[in-house]
Amino acid sequence: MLAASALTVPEPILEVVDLRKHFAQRRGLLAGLARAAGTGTIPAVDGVSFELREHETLGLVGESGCGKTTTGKAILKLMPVTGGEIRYRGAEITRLSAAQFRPLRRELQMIFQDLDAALNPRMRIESILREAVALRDPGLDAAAERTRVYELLELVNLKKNKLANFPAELSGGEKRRVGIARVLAMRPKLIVADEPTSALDVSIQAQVINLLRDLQARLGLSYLFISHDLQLVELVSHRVAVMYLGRIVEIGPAERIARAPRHPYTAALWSSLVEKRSREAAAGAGWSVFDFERPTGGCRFAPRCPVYAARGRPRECTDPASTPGLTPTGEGHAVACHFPL
Amino acid sequence: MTAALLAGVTFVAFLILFLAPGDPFAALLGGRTLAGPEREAAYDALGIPRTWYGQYLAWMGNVLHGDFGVSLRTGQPVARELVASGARTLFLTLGSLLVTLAVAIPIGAYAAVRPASRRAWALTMSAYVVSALPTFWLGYLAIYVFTRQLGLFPILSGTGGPQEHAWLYAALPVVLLGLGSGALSEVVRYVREEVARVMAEEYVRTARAKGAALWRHVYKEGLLLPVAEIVASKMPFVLSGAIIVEQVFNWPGLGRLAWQAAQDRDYPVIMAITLAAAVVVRLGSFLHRAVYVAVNPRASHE
Amino acid sequence: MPNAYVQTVDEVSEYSQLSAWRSAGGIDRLYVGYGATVAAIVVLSYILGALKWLPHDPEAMDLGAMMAGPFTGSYLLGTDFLGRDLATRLILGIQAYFLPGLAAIAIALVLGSGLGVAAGYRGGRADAAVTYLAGLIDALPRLVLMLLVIAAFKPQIYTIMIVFGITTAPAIATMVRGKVLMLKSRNFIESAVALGLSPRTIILKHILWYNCRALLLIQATIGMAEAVLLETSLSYLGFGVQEPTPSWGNMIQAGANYLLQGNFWSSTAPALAILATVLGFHLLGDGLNNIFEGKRQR
Amino acid sequence: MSAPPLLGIEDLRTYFYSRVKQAFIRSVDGVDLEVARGETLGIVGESGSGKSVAMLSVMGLVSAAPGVITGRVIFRDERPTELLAGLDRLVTVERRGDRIVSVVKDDRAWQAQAERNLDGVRGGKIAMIFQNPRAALNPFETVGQQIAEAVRLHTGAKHPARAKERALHWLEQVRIDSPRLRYDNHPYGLSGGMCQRAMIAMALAAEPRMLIADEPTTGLDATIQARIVELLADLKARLGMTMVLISHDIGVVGRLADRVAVMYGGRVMESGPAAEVLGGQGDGHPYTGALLASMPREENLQAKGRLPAIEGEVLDTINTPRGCRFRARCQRIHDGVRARCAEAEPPLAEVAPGRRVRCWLHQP
Repeated sequence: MLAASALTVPEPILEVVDLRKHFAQRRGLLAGLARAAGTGTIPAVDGVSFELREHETLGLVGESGCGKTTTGKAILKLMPVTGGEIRYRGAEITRLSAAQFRPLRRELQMIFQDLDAALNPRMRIESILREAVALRDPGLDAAAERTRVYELLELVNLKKNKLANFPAELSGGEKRRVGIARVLAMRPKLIVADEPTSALDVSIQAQVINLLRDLQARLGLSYLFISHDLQLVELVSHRVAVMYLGRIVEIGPAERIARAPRHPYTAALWSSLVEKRSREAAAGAGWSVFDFERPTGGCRFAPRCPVYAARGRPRECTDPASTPGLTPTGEGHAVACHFPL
Repeated sequence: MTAALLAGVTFVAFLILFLAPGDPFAALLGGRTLAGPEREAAYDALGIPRTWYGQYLAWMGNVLHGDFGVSLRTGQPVARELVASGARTLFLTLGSLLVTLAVAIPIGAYAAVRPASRRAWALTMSAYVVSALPTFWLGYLAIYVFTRQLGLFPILSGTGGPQEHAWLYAALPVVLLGLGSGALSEVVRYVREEVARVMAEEYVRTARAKGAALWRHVYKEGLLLPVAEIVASKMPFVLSGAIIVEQVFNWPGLGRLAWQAAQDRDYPVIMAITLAAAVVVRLGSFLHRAVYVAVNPRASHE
Repeated sequence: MPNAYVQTVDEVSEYSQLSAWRSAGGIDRLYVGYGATVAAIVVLSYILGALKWLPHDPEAMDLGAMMAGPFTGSYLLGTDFLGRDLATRLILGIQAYFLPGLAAIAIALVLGSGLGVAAGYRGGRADAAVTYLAGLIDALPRLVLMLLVIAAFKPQIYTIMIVFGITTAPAIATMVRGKVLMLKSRNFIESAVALGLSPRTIILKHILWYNCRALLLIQATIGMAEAVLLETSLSYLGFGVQEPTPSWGNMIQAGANYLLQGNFWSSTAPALAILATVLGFHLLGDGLNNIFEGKRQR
Repeated sequence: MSAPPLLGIEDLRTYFYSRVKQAFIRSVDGVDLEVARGETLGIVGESGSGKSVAMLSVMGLVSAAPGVITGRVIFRDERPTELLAGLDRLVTVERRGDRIVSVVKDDRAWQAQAERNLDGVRGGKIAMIFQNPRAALNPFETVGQQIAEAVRLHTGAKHPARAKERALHWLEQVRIDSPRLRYDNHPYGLSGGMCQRAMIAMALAAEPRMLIADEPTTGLDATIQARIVELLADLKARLGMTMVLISHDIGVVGRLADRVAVMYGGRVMESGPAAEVLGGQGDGHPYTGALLASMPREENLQAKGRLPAIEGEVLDTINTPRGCRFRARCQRIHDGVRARCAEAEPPLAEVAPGRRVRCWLHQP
């Protein structure tokens, strides 16, 4: 995927502007109280903006509950958004009705984290793939459908003898390939890949990553690659956005996020990877963050932030009026921090 | 929710009564079925609203003031009849529920812990067999055994029951309703599934790994919650089962009252019984909820 | 007791997943076999009834042989209190519950799965409405409701079964809703939507046909067992199938009056028929459940 | 030879019976392991390699499923205890070659015997912690109650007040913030990291001789993983705890383990000092090398920007192939050894002091 980064800057295929998704608290007595106190909703995604260019892979990285999956699903209109705009090839899609959006679905596809999400457990692999083929090209006869299914299998390096199997009989890697083949049947332009390898072993993960990379080169796909694994994201993406509790805290070219992170959270993510591998590195980095705490106003990372602690808890960090916004620092890099590194 | 449900239930019952051909007030009008202005005049004279929804609202208003009206058949205040027979039915149904639980829970739990054992299979099968027999036939059989074979009391002795062996005469329908009427197999099945499910939970494996007594960890989710749920879900059916058993044993309870009232279209009585039954069902749900909240620390945050 | 586990596949041969039936435990197969036999007998009774291949006329009274025991003369299973042949009436009694029961189950399944899908798939207000409706139906005592309907309309078995179907629907709706929520939690439905499948395809094909058919089939067997017992109860109260048309319920009811005099057989024979049938449907349900859900048993 | 190991596992085999496939899944297929006092043994492997099932078998936590466990597990505390003693009497195993074709087993007596063997050992002498700590703690009881239960079950502190005191002590030991507050929390109110700390406290509260940690960091956030690893390292140093660490995360094992065993398809493929096995010299088993290479690290990227993957799928443990199990996916196999690899499975042979490799490439 790195190979695709050309000199010319391609057109954005997807633009997300100030996307917001707030979940209502569950019903009941306590939710009523929460609403009265003005905290009735959980801002899972709170003002996320980015763009994804043609043939590009944008990595979206963050820990569980940071809103990265919600962002991916909101883009595909799998859940209604609270606010903001999503533009696909310049056209606003946020306010399209489900029926208006359906023709666009074939171009915007999603790979789910759960290997079984795409596979009806009671259907054979062949039926699963043929259903997708028939959905994309309704006019095909049985023979043409089968040919198309074979093509798909070849694209994802699967053997034909798996067609008669049920999903439960496949290994994790094979399930993932079938899931990818099903998505490819729609001839998509953009794929939101939500943790596509987190349920797989490392050796299989490498196969799938290589496959996704090959497909991008062959079919000219654009990926929004969502993962909790910073290292993996850095390897597969051209650009990386780091999310923390519903906001993008840093976005920039993959190499810069990896080698020169500006946000303390990104730095902490990197150091925790090193720390769990070796004692010496852990002692040297000193980027340990605190266990989870509820965020205060202002910068959401402040309560866990080593910079905040080291600087004697400056007030602007927790002042609700001065939430840090993404500020460009050059070379396509932007960071949301009062005291960037 | 509860108020909306109670209003809905009484409304449906009233609707059915209204939709039926014939005049529910015929009894009050001296058995005559009147029509047109004549009927309206008669209604006005009795103070009955002319429209059906007017009648429903009037009934509703009275109930809210604690007035359930007068039985069309006996002329007695409905409230009094309801309380007297309701108490007897409550004794019957709650007693029988206890019997069901006392028999079914051990069988279900045993079958869950020892799925391969023959004893568990035999116990489960007997529960199925008892549940598959018609309650009233079992009732007749029991009466036959106790009156003819053992001669403990005279046949179908009526309301009060004999002095001698009175407790047995009272216990017989309770046990019968508890064992028969299909509840037994249902509870056995449910408890078996739930206990088996909880035994496979990760936290139960943790309990095993630390060498703890398993039941201490299983009983809350595997037993308390399912039992509370069964009690709540059985509430609507106990009255139904009671009708049969009360009939067999001449037990002057709510079931017989309902049966009689349905035949006579004694609408104040039917409405009162429907309301009472709905209240009992809601109480069952509240009990379930209470147990759930007491056991599950998360519940109060949901 | 020792249990045996045998590897039937040879070391190098290709193995594949066996069909659910072949991999089922012996006991479950036995249950299903028994249930299937009961179902076959039901069908047979219709054929016999239609072809009039019955041992006797169901309404012919033999006043010389009332309350006869089994194997009395040409009466294979004896006679009832009017000297009518029990075997014939038992065979025809099947028809009293079967089609009405089937109708009730059809109502329950259609209504139940419709409400369940509405609640689970749409969620929100639809869910609240279905919950209310289910609570409403649950709060009406079923037998009282039936008595009411019978009193209001005709004491006809089909009327009763419609009420039975409607009152059974909420339980089925709850189960279907649970299944839909389970599929939702595994992102299965989202994935289908994301692919571009229409809600119609997702609901009818993927949810109901592929994922709920086992559950609905099992509920149908249990519902059938309940329908048999229900007909019996109502017959006892005098509201079921009316004489002289035979039903197992009115046969027990008629015979029960003589039970207290020590005449067991004429009510015991239909009671045993009910036992065999209800047990058959229950075991069929249990067996199918274990097979479909892949529960390991024995 | 130095002191005998605290735990010795010899030829452990755990087979499950799959009713659907009517065949035995050979989850653990002849494993030999030793854990010395005070050391941390790391077991590395992919899903299906049998690493978790092996230790669950030792703890008697898989016996409920229809299947069979054979071999010897010796736990040497004050005196050696055989944890699988007497179980072989209760099963009849019919083999064809090295393959089990049928098992006749008295499930109930087996269960009872296994429970007898493990009484006092499980939870007391050997404690275990699991992945997904939030599901592994009882959601209906407070964290404190669960830790105090372990104290009362396995230590002298039987009195409730005394048990609570000990439980609080262990909560402090795992450095949970505000232990007194957490004592009365239910698991749902705690984050994943805090639940794992509570679970570790619960395991330690029994004052065991050995701790088995089954994927203790899996499923936790990256920043939290680092904290848990740090805690385990600290506890190991302070308490001198003997530990078996099961993980697919080579980084975590590399940080904590003294010795490492690499498992594949129910077998140990390589074992030895952690630094040597995971050092990435490429001199060990081809599987270990390929595993290390496929990790998403910068240095593993090939020129074209591809990750070196291990081709093929995870081993089918029903039809384990004759010969070396890794043969079909091996990238270092060459014509010189191909015939040998196909013919017979290599032994786990010592190639250097304390280092064993199951590969024909390493054997003359």
